[in-house]
This record gives sequence, structure tokens and C-alpha cells, in this order.
Amino acid sequence: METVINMEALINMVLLTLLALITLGIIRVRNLFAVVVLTGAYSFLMASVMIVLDAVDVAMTEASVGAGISTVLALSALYLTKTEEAPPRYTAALPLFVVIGTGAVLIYGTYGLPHFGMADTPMNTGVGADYLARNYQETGVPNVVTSVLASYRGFDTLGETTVIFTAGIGVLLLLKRFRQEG
Amino acid sequence: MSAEPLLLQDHLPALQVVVPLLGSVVVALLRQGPAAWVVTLVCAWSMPLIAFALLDQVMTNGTISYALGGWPREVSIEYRIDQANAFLLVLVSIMAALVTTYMPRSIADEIAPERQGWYYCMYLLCLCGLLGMAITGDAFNIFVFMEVSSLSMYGLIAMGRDRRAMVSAYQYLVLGTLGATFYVIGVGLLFTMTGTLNLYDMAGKLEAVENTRPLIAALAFIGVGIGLKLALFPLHLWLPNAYAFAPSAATAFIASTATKVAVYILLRIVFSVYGVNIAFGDTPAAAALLALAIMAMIAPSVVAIYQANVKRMLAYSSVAQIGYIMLGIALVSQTGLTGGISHLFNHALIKASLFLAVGCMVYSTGITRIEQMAGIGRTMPATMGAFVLAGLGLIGVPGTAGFVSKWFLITGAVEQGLWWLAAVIVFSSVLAMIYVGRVVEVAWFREPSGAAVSPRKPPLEMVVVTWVLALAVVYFGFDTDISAGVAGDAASLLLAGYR
Amino acid sequence: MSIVNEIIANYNYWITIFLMLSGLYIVVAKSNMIKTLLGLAVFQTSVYLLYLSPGKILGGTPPILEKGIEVYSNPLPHVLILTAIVVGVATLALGLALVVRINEAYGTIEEDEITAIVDREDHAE
Amino acid sequence: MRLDTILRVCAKLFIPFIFVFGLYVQLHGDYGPGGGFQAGVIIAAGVFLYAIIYGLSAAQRAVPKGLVEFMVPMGVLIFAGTGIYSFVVDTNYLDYNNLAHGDAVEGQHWGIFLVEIGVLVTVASTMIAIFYAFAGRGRQ
Repeated sequence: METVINMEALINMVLLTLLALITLGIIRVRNLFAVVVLTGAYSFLMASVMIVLDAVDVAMTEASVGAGISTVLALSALYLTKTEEAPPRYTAALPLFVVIGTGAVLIYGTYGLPHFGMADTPMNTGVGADYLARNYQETGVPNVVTSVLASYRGFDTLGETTVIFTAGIGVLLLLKRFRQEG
Repeated sequence: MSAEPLLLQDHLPALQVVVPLLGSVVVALLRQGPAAWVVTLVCAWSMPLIAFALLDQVMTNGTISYALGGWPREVSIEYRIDQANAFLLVLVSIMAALVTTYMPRSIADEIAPERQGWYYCMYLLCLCGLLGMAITGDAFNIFVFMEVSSLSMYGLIAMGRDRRAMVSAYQYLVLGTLGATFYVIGVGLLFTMTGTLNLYDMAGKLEAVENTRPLIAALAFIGVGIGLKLALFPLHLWLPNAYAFAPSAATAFIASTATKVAVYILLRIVFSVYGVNIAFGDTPAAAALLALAIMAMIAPSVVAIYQANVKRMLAYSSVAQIGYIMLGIALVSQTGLTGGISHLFNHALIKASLFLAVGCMVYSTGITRIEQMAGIGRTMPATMGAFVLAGLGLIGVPGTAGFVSKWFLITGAVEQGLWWLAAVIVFSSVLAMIYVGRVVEVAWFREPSGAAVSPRKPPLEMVVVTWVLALAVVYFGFDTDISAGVAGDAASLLLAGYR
Repeated sequence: MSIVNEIIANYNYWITIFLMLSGLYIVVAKSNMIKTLLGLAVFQTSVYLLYLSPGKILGGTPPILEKGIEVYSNPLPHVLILTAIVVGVATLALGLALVVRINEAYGTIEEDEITAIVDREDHAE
Repeated sequence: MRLDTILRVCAKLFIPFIFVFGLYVQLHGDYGPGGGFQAGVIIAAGVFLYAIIYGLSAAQRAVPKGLVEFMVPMGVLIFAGTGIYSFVVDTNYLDYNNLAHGDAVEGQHWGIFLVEIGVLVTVASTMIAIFYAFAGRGRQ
């Protein structure tokens, strides 16, 4: 088969490379304010990758949550704490061990995964295809992500709402000031 | 609208999770400590009723499948209940009901009044998450409810009086999130290879892709991820401080339920989805698990002996007990697995009873160090009596629940000709005898001093609940129908797998 | 040309692995708690790619049904990752709240300094 | 911040559009990308912007704390309550097929609409509550 360098695949690769570069910055930079800004940029790039991967709903969420809410929260936390990371003190033996071990299993594991962009993989012929086939006549909603999210797998979404509820109550429990505490 | 009355017994699986969720909503709206407790109590006591009804249905009619959203199983989230998780639901529900009965004055003592309402809310959410994990038959739904339970647990732990509680909650948050993310990576690999998230369907499709690398990697990721959640040695680092500094009632609840549910998830994925042949035939999982289990039985027990804080000592003991449960899994036999699952049940009773007894002591005296406990057995005989009884169960003295499960484990080891393993189990029990004995010696055979001289009288409900559990430890030492019997059924069901 | 094919076929997985390991490295190696939490976020975000990449079908469109379009990318990973993003931000919010409280209690957000203080407290107990 | 006229005027101009966009994302979720979660985050972001430019106390006069804390559980109640209503019309939990007197597609529309509102309410109010909690904490 002749190699066709697909435009989609190319954009995808360029964006992914940028993503990797930003991550290096996040590791190395010690000014936490800069790190937060970098993670915001990371999220926007991630959102762009998601658009290329046809996950428009997810991209919208990642842009508003990852680059928006997370950044605001991290900046609020920085305001209440400190903005400079202390220089490292101890050797990196354990971290390297953990990273190399995990990396080895990941490389081993992903090697057998289906190639990028293929339609005839178990994942793309499995339940995902079922949703595409049955969705419109059963729910009448054109956006399959919405109908799967709210109806077919609605209970996951209830769980997700509960997660947000839990985090909200947890943060209030930790941070809310009451009158008698001054 | 249908004219006939609602037939709620058909919807018990959903209610098992939705009732505590709605309870938490009501509690969050009420916000008042005492009223919140009443709502929590009603929800918590309705849980065992539902769980027993489900267990009964499973025992008479076999596996229950409940499709949320009413869609066919393949495209919806399915609740799938068989002996194994019905048993777990009963365990978690009963623990929740008892701890809720115990908790109001202990909470009032440790948590500022204006925060109590939200604290009960977090407690109910934690219960909801744990039950949701136990009941579901969907790999991703497990993750969602795992996060509900974990996030609420971080909150519950952080509210301890000591400032170290917040540090331990943070450490648990980091390690717990790593664990959950590892689990998600594993599920992602499985999903990519099978195209489904339903555990039952996944099991059916795994055979076609047996011996592929992503499958093995997925097992490793899920194993490490859940290993972090259930505090398998040496991934237990978050546990000792979390248990030591959380409010007493929260410690008792978390210690007796959270790690147990995580064990169940591991069992479900390894045995039901992968099946014995793939999980243990194609990989060195059994040998690795055996090595970890032996380390977990010995090392934390030794560390426990040197602890000054009684709650942290019990926490290290919990890590050791996880080792016994893992040993039962690593034996991959009917007897071994029965031992592991019944130890899961028995240890929940024993550890809850011990932590609740310590909670009574903390309420009455504020003591947490073993040294300060001198003579407290004489001034608080009721509380410390329960502690001794449950402590005997922890050691595994004949006539207690701990003996039954250890007996199964030893038999399982001997069946496979592993006599040395039986010796390791006995040795670990000797270590347990030392650390429990040390507390008993200080508490009963020394003259009371300091805060131990004149303790405040602990509330009746706290002592009663502690004793109910302590007596249960003895009761299940004789009546093995419920614990070992149901555990045996669950074990054979798990060993058979979904295929 | 098969090398180019090979690269295109696996590039997403390589970057995913790189991002995962970077996130993991930050979490394990960095002592600063806020940095750790941001690393945790990177680690969680990288998992999104692991789910979304195999669901993409080259030449496909987003799974919003329209007349005349035949090939759609797989919608199910999108739904799962939406949930995962929510879980990620929930964890981050709770984690940051804890860090703020720890900073108030200990006056630092460097984990090794706090561990040293905690150890002293354990011994003094 | 008081003197920064450009910021204040721009914010006044922008914020209504942010809310309208949020509602659009909410209601258009069936046909395009978006839904309760994204809409909730966008609406919360509008409140954040207002709080950042006009100050926390001004934001809390417009969107009071008590209301926000009341809405956090309400969203979950709307969502979980929809599921309970499924019992009343004799179906499984969160089954929407019977919600509109037996017309399954219509029922699904109603179900998805209600559930998305539940998500919107909880997400928007929780995000605002978390922001208030952080912003109200103050340096020590």
C-alpha cells in the first residue's frame, strides 16, 4: 500500500509534539506562576488535539475546565500560598525507578494496540458503533455524545455530578470561614 | 400513571446506591448537625435491609441483572449482583449502619458544630461511592464511584483534630488519584482491545485477544492501581497516618469498608473478567502476589510492634491483614479464596470493633498513645473489655472469627504442600499477639495515671455498638455458616469466572 | 516508506506515554505540593489521549449525526473522557484546598519540609 | 481596580454575552457540542469575571453565597429525582422512555433535558462555591 501522509494525521502529530514540549517546560520551570500559565497552554493545546481527534464536546470541556477553571483555582491557591518552588534536595532514584518501570509496562502494552485512525478495530466496531447505529431512532438526538452521556450511560453522568458535588462540599468543609472562627 | 402500588423490590439494586445519594443531598440542604445525623441514620439503616433482600434474591433466584436507563445490557450501565458482591454489600451496609449509630457524640466531640452537617454529607457520599463500586458491573462506572468514595474520604480524613490529618489526607489524595488513574489506564487498554466496558461482555471478548500484550499490561496497571487503593504492601504508605489522624468514627468506617471494596474490585477483574487461566496461567501474577502477601503479613506487623500511637498501630495491623487476604487470592484455590474472602469479612468486624473501642477511649480521655493508656482497663473496663475480645480475634485465637479465616488459609496452604507458608501465617499471628498483648499489658496490668485515672463516661450507644461488634467477632468464631459459608459460595463463583 | 507509516500509526501512543511519564515524574519527584497537583493533572490528562486516539477514525467526523455523512469517530471514549475531566478538576480543587489549609497550618507547601515537621511531631507525641 | 474603567466597561459588555452563550451551549447540546457541564462552567466563569473585576463582595451581592450553597445539592436532586420519577412511570432507574406518556423519543428528550439541567445547576453552583471559598479565605 502506498503511503499517504494524511493531513489530519499530520496536524495531529504537530500538535502532539508541541504538547510534549510544553510538558518539558512544566517539569523544568520552578516559578509556579509560570507553571500554571504553562498548564493553561497545555490544556488549550490538548483541546486542539481533541478537535483533530473529532472529540468536539471533550475539546470544549477541556478548554473551559483545564484552561479556565483549573487555572483560576491554581492561581487562587498560589495567591494563598507561595509562588516559588524550592530547589530539589534529594536524589531522584525512586522517581526514576517508578517512571522507568511504568514506562516499560506502557511501551510493552501499547505496542499491541490497534494502529491510529483505523475503523476496523474492536473498539470502533464494538459498543461505540452500536450507539451510532441505534441512537437516532431511539432518542432523536443528533449529537450522539449527548445521548450517550445523558441517557445510555446516564448513570455515569449522575456519578460525575456527584463527584462535583462531593468536591464542592469537601472544599467548603476545608476552606469556608465561619463567624466564630474570625 | 400506573394505578398499582410501586413495586420497589424490582428496583432495589438502584435504591442501594441512590438512597444514600439522596440522603446526602437532604443532609447538604439541612446543614444542621443533629438533623443531619437523623437523616444519615435512616439512610444507613435502610442499607442493610436492601442488601439482605438482595442477598436473599441472589440466593434463591441467582444473579440479578439491573439495567440502568432500561437499555439492553450491552449499551447501558448494568448492575450485576451475585453472591460475591451481595455479600460485600451486606458487609458494607452493616458497618455503615453500626458506625452511624455510634458516631453522633464522637463527631460532636471532634468536629466543629457548623461543619457537622457537611461532615455527615461526606460520610453518606462515601457510603454511596463504596456501594456503587461494589454493585456495578461496568468497568468505567467503578472508576466514577471510586472517585466519589475517595474524594469524600479525603474530606473525612482531613477533618481530624490534629494538623497532621490534613497532610495525611493530601498524601492519600495524591496516591489515591495515582491509583485511580492507573486503574483507568488499565481499563482503557481493555476497552481498546474488547470494545466494551461491561465486565461480563468484556470477559466474553477477552478470549479472542488472549496472549496479547495490552491485556497483560492492563492487568499490571489495574493490579498496581487497585493495590494503591487497598494499601497492598509496599503501596500502603498513605494508610497508617490517614487512619491515625482521621476522626475516630471515620477511621472505623474506612478501615472496615474501603479497603475491602477495593479487594473485591481486584477479585472481580482478576477472576471474573480475566479468569484464572489468563490471569494466573499466562502471567507470573500468582507468584508475585504470593511474595507481596508474605511481605505484607510480616513487615507491617513488625512495624506495628514499635508504634507509640494506638491508632497507627492498628493501621499497620490493617496493612498486615490485607496481606492475609492477598495470600488467599494468591493460593488460587477454593479453600484459599474462601479463607481470603472470609478474612475480609472477619477483619472488617475485628478492626471496626478495635477502632471503635479506641474511639470511646479518645472520647473519654483524649488519649492516643499506648504509654498513656496505663491502667485504663481498670477505669474503663467496658470499653477495654471489647478491645481485648476483638484483639483476640485479631490474633486468631480459637473461638473467634479470626481463627476461622486463618484456619482456611492454613488449610489452603497445606493443600498445596506449602508447609512453610502455614508457618509464616502462624509467625505473623505471633507478631499480632505481641502488639495486641503490649496494649493489653499496659491497659490492664499497670496502675492508672494521668488522664486514664478519671475518664469521662462514654455514651451508651458508643459502648453498645463496640460490644455488638466484639461479640460478633466471637459469634462468627462458632457460627461459620454466614461468613465462611457465603464466602465459600462467592469463592467458587469467582473461580468459575464469567466465562 | 513503511517507517513513516509506522510512525503515524503509533505517534499518538508515544506522546501519550511521554506525557504520562512526565506527569508521573512530577508527582513522584517534586516536593512542592502545588507542582505535584499540577503534575497529577498532566498525568490524568495524558490518559485522555489513550482513550481518544484509538477512537479516531481517519476521514471520520465528530459523532454529530448529519445527512450524507457515513463515517463518524467513536463517541463512547468522548463520553468517558468528559467524565474523567470532571473527576480531574474535582480532585484538583480538593487538593488545592488541602494545600491552602496545610500552608496555613505549617507555613510551607514543600512536602519534604512538612514531612520533617510531621516526623518531629510523631516523636514528640 | 476601581479606576480601571476600560476593564469595568468591557466586563459589563461581555458578561451578558457569556451568560447567553452559556445558555446556548446548554440548550443546543442536543444538536452540537455542549451540554450541562460545559454550560455550567461557562456560566461560572462569567461570575468569576465579575468577581475579579468588581470585587468578591459585589459578586456575592449579585449571586449570594447562601443561594450558591443551596443550589449545589439541588442539581444532584434534579438529576437523581428524574431517576426516581422513572420508578413512578414503572421503568428502571433513569429510563426516560415512559416520561412522555409512552412516546419514547419524546420521553428521551424530556429526560435528557431535565438531567442536563441538573448537571448545569450543580456544576455552575459548585464552581462558584469553590471560587468563593478560595477567594474568601484570605491570606493569613
